[in-house]
Amino acid sequence: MNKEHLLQTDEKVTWVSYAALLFAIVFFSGIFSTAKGWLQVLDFTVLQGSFGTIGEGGKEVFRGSGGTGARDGFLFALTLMPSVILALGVISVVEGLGGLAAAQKLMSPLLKPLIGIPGICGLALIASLQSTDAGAGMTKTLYESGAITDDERTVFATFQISADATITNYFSSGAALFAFLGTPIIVPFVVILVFKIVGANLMRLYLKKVGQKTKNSPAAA
Amino acid sequence: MAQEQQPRTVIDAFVIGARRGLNVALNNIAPNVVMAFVIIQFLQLTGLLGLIGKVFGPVMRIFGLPGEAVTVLVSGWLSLGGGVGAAASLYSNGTLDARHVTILLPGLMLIGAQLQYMGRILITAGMESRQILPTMLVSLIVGLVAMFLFQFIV
Amino acid sequence: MAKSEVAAGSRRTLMDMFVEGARRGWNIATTNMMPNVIMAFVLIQALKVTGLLDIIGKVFGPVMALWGLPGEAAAVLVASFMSMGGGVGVAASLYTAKKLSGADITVLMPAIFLMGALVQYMGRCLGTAEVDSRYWSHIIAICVINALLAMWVMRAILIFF
Amino acid sequence: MPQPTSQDEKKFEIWGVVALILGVVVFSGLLTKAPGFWRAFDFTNLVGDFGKIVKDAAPGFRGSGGTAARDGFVFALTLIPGVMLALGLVNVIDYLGGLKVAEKLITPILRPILGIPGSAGLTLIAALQSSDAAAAMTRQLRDDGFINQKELNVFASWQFPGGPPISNYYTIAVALFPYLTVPIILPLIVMVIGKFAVANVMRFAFNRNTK
Repeated sequence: MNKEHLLQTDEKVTWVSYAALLFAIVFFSGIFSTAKGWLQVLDFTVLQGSFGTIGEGGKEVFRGSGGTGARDGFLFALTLMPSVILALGVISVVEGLGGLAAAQKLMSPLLKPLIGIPGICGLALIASLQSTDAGAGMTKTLYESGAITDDERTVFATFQISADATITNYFSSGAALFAFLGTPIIVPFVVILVFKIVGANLMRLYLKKVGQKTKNSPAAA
Repeated sequence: MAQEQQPRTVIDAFVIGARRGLNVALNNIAPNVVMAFVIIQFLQLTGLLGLIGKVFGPVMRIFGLPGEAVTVLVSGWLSLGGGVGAAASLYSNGTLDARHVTILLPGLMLIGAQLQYMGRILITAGMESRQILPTMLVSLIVGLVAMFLFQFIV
Repeated sequence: MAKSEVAAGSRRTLMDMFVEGARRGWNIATTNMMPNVIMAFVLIQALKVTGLLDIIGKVFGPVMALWGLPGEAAAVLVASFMSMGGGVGVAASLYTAKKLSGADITVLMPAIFLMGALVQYMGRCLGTAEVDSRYWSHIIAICVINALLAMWVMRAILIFF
Repeated sequence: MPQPTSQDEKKFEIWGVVALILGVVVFSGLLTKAPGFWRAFDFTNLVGDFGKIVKDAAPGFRGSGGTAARDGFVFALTLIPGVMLALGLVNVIDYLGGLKVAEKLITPILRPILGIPGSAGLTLIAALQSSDAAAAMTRQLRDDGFINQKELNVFASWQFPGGPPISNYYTIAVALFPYLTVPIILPLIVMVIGKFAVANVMRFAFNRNTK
């Protein structure tokens, strides 16, 4: 990750990117899951489809019911694979069309008020939503290049580590529970993002408080 | 997700092991088993299986096994997965019963994949070349003797 | 890895992008999600057979009741702390065993990720970014607080669904 | 593994002993039918079984009457959970130091039972799990002078029949476990005895003239 790459995105963000971002939000939100007609195609659970049933009474495709241990776990994991493959396939398309770059462009100005870190961290933040290592690596380079202070790095890391690689994890491991959720799948995802921000701000307050303490009693160890 | 090899916690240790298990199961067991099932189907369709049964009947009876069991040992000699696949296939079409499979198992494991392991173990380890053939023969005999004795325990 | 820059030369068609993501999905599903889920199912099988699961249910019953969850939900949070796939697997197997309902799963969902895999990510996130180690314990604590608060929020949201 | 200090080593060893004992119990199949609590420490019970798709059908998705490549493939799929659990558990035992303890136990008795020095203990433990690793280590032992050619011949003839017993048995033979009429450990014991038989025949009958 060379430094220039971090400090500004080389991709120009066009209306296609914003359209892709909007599509991703709609696609995963489940708004159109019960829509009639062609609008349904814009929905994850609709495109995910359903497995066939074996025998008239059979409900759960090849997993059946009453399974236990590693064997049942294996079949359960198998039933998740199509959703994971579809989800990460769609995310890759959205990313390819610049959807995430659009998200980063929208978000950079908000970073200062929301989390107290400079807009420059937008790209690293988006990277951390997809891969723990990419986000952490870029954060290290941001600090070394002087773009953020040590305290800002701590706050940014607190944002990252809570539910790290959010998109990748949520749509791979999380897929296991989509079928049981009582709300559209986007709702828990949004709650996660909100609390990532809350967590970052808790650390921000803590650092400010610790900062005062050392300021008015510098002799303290 | 980065592919980390050094486990940091017990959970990592299990996940890395399970991941290796998935690769082993997909990459070398599945192909062997499918091959074995195809060989058995080929022998069955051509009627050769029945012929083998008759020809090797008396020999295999010494081990308390039907003649067809020899196909398990032959395909096992080529590859362990093949031997196990053949046994499972013959079991599911009724040629072998549970007791037969149990008798076959130790023999299969001892004479299994001799060609493959001759290269991977004997030559790699550096055994003197004139010892290799005797080792293979002795392993074969010990495998058959083990199977012979095992029939009385089962 | 984040592949934000589009390969300059080849014009990657939509199909290429989808297939690439799908392939990544398959790799993540088989090498990461599946082993974790299997471990979780084996864990729950062991807990069920030994009867420990019921004990966990009783012991953590009062604590988890704060969020309107049965005691067994504690097993989900503990498993999540070690690995997200594990937490999700435990939740799924408890659902199959009828110990957790759909609503319970929904309440737990954000928490599983907010305090997920902290054991693993401490090294990969805080370590790699060289965050000041004095604050590591505070950061972990904040993650757990995030998770606990998120459960109350989800419980509230569920009223509307 | 992190380099343990002496105090850690004591703790590491205790965990190793526990892991080794538990490992042997789990893989032995002796507790498959044990009462309640103890049934959890058994490989077959932890593997569990597949669900029933139709009420009275046999569990699992393989059905019956399948043939050739298709049936073989589905049959191979049914093996995967067992193999994943087996190698997962072996790795945990290794991580907790169980294999180190096994090495310490086996080293003193190597001379009598195989005629090779105790220094080959680690290699023998490795040979339980991976034939490639063990073969390479065996050659290294000779090159470093720990064992001579005669001892190498015997040791290699122990490793040869059936390759690595533990990994082969629990990843390949696992397919036949459901059909076994004896505890799953028994065929494995016969296999290991067979290996020692081959090695000792080679040791006395064929190794006279190698220096």
